[in-house]
Amino acid sequence: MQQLTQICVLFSMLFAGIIYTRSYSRTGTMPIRRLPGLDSLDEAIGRATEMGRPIHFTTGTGGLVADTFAAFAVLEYVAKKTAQYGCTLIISNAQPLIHPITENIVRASYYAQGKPQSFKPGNIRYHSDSMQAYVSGVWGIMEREKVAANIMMGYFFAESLLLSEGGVRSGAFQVAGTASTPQLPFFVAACDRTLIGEELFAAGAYLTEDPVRIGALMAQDAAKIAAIAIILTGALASTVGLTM
Amino acid sequence: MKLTLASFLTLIAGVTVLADHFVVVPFINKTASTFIQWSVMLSAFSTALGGANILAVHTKRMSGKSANRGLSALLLGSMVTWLVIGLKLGMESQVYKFIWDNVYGSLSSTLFALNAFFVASAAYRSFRIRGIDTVILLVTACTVMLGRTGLGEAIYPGMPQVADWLMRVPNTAGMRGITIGGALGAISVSARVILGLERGYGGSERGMGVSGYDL
Amino acid sequence: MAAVNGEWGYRAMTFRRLAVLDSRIVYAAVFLSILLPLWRPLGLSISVSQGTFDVYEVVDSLSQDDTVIVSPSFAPSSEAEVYPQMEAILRHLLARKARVAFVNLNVEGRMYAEKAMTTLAPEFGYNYGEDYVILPFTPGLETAVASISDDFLGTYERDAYGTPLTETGALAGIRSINDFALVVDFNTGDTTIYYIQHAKPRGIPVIAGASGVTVPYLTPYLATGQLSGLIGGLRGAAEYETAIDNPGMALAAMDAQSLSHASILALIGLGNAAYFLAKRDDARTTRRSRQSNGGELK
Amino acid sequence: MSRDPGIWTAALLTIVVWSYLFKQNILFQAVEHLFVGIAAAHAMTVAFTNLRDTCLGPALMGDWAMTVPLLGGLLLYARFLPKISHLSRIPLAFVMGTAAAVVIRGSLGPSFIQQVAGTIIPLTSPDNVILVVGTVTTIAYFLFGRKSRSGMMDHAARLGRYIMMAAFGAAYGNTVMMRMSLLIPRIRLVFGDWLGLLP
Repeated sequence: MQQLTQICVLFSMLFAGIIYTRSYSRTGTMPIRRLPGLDSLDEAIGRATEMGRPIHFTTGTGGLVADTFAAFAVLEYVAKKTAQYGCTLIISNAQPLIHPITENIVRASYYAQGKPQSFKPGNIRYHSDSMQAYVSGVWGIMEREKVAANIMMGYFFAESLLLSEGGVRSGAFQVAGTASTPQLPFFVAACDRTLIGEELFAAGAYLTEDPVRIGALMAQDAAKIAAIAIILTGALASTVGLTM
Repeated sequence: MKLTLASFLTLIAGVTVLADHFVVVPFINKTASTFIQWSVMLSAFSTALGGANILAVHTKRMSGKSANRGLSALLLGSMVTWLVIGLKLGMESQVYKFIWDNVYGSLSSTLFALNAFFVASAAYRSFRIRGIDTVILLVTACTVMLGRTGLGEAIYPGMPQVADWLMRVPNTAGMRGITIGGALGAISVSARVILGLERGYGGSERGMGVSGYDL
Repeated sequence: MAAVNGEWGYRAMTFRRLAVLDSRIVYAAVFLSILLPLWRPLGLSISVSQGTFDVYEVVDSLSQDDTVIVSPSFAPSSEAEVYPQMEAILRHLLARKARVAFVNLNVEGRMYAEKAMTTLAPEFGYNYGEDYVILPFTPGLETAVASISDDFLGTYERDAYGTPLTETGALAGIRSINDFALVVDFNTGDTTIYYIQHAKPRGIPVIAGASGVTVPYLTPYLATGQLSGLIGGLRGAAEYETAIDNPGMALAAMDAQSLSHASILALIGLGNAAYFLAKRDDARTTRRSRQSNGGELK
Repeated sequence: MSRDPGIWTAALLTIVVWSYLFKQNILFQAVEHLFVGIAAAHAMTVAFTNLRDTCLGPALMGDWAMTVPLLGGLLLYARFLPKISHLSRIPLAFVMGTAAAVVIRGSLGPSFIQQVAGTIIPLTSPDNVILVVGTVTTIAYFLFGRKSRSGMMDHAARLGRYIMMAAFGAAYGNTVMMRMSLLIPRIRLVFGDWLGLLP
């Protein structure tokens, strides 16, 4: 029964995603509302370009999880913008497996912008998978290289507050995004802008306007409306004594 | 949709591991657990890639005229020495254990404990009455903080109960809402990864024509 | 900048400086508020909550013939919170003359068991082997608990030092898990739930000490009676020390907690006051400069 | 004052880390580099030991199933050889697929369906009402479509934002105690075990 429900949810989301993608490709009107948290990415990049100082990006110590996949889409956007504006982008990695992937994303983005010569592999750095060693490495970069903006997207553990307070100390403009509920309060308190939970997953669709991603986001919306309806009906039914 | 060997492998691995969750077919279950085991091993192989990156970044810095040459030398020195000790004498050896407990252990727990200072400075900076959001944040945080020590009880005896209630009801509601939304986002992005759609296609108004990140 | 020289402007500067207080002052306040009570304990008394008292009652009902499983399943990151709980409850167990078997589901478990007994055993006249036993690390978490519950003697043939269990007097009367009187688990993870699922159905009461963050996950089991008692966080440890009338590290640490919380709250209050005053003075300065500039804003 | 070299090392390093709070300084930078070096080497040692026991050993003994990750692992290093660097995508693609499937497995049941089911509770007490309304409005906050978040949903979303802020505040306050407790053993080490000043 459990499995069956799960399969139903999965396939109805897939199906809805396909339908929404097609309808967006046909009409081409952007169905997503404005997301201020994501607009602040442009602010961060603009600020760094103006000051002539680097941008720092990290996906945290979380491994290959959904938040990290979503962060890759943000990284792609940031890398393209920095390539376009000629601003330095430094990436810190704590997971050895994420390291080659981020390197590929940045390289591909610089090539796509026609700036392969600006791509410097040395700016994508691995600081070991020990959370504290990684944090101290990031602090070093933020202070020594005078980072203007610090973008933290992905899955974070207790390093969230350590990283963001380190960023405050070096005076960086900070944008964070994660779906890790225990760490969200710290980001909300310490960063200039925070993408909360699913907002991070909406980033890819919003920034790239890729029809597939937009369609999938609309499917997520449909699933949320369904969840709201199910909860409300179920709760009302159980209040009057109906049980399923 | 261009099917490459890489995207084909993503699809096969993803579908197999997913199918394992839903069906009881010994062949699929066995294959899926082998796949997961292989992935763990591949992650272990990638550790040396990280080491290679450190080596590349810091040897370059050492050969340059940078002011941080000494620091890079220290890093490479400690890494190489440690690697030799670890591989040669083993992780059970006395030297390894001494440094592990007193250097690594001390550094990591002290660094982690800096959270105590930062939790205070972040609260000082951001819990300001600027708007309704921060007022809610401020009031709930202070109430729970009060309820967790004897201090709150001295002000109002029911404070621990209020703190517990805040954790049990509004906190559960908010976090649950975030979890539900986050799960949908996670499912959607992961499904796109498996289907090879998260590599981006087509162009857009913002001029961010997506070539996709190749893996 | 005319504002700085003006009467109001000067005050606004002071408040503004306070409102963006150097974080080093915040750090110093936190540091001192933890160091001072550890150095000179304030001895703030705390009340013992019903939950902690329930645990006390369970332990207090034990007698000399009872053997208890103590499971230090916490990690170093929560040592500061959970270890004092373990020490307090062990004191009580040892005062009741109960025999103790340490079951280690974590690699660090044995270290904590040894650390606690090094100080407590001489104090209560306990001898290793006769009165208490430390069992070897058992990997597998849930499977380990299941296996202990199914077949205790099958899981353990020897203790952590390689002595056959048959030669240790402490476990002489033990055939299976049913022969134990109580399980006390100190956890930061799911281990208590494993004991509830596997040992409790065989009739052994389970009590737990948990880090503050874990408590919400365990409270539902208290309501259903699957868990016979729960003490939470440093506060729980301090309450237990009060209950057994043996003020120890937790009570001193609790003073540090109270003081550091108070200093954070005070700082937040100060920050808000300064922020408000600076804003009000800013508004006044703007008004005044508007008047002197003939109503024009710069 | 302690005579144990271990405590001396640990205490001095602790003080260097604390010095970062005052000001970024050369000692802390040195410690930072030392730390990253040790941690990276440790990770490699552990990885190598694990691979030797679980993969290399069995593969050399003729376990065919282990030759696949061995070959895949070697392909990862193809990125250092410009001519065949694209081959390093192959093992990464495989890991991405597995990881994505693991995410779906974990999210579908426990984080989505069971959370929704857990919110279907009778509205018989104020707590339950707040739980249901709070959860539903927080979900509404995450509606991204222009159409889906309009009218009543927009009001609900605003309430949801407040609920989230309350949740963040409560969680923050709840964690303060744990974070403070981390500092206690460090202070005990420096002022107690090392300097012998604490009772």
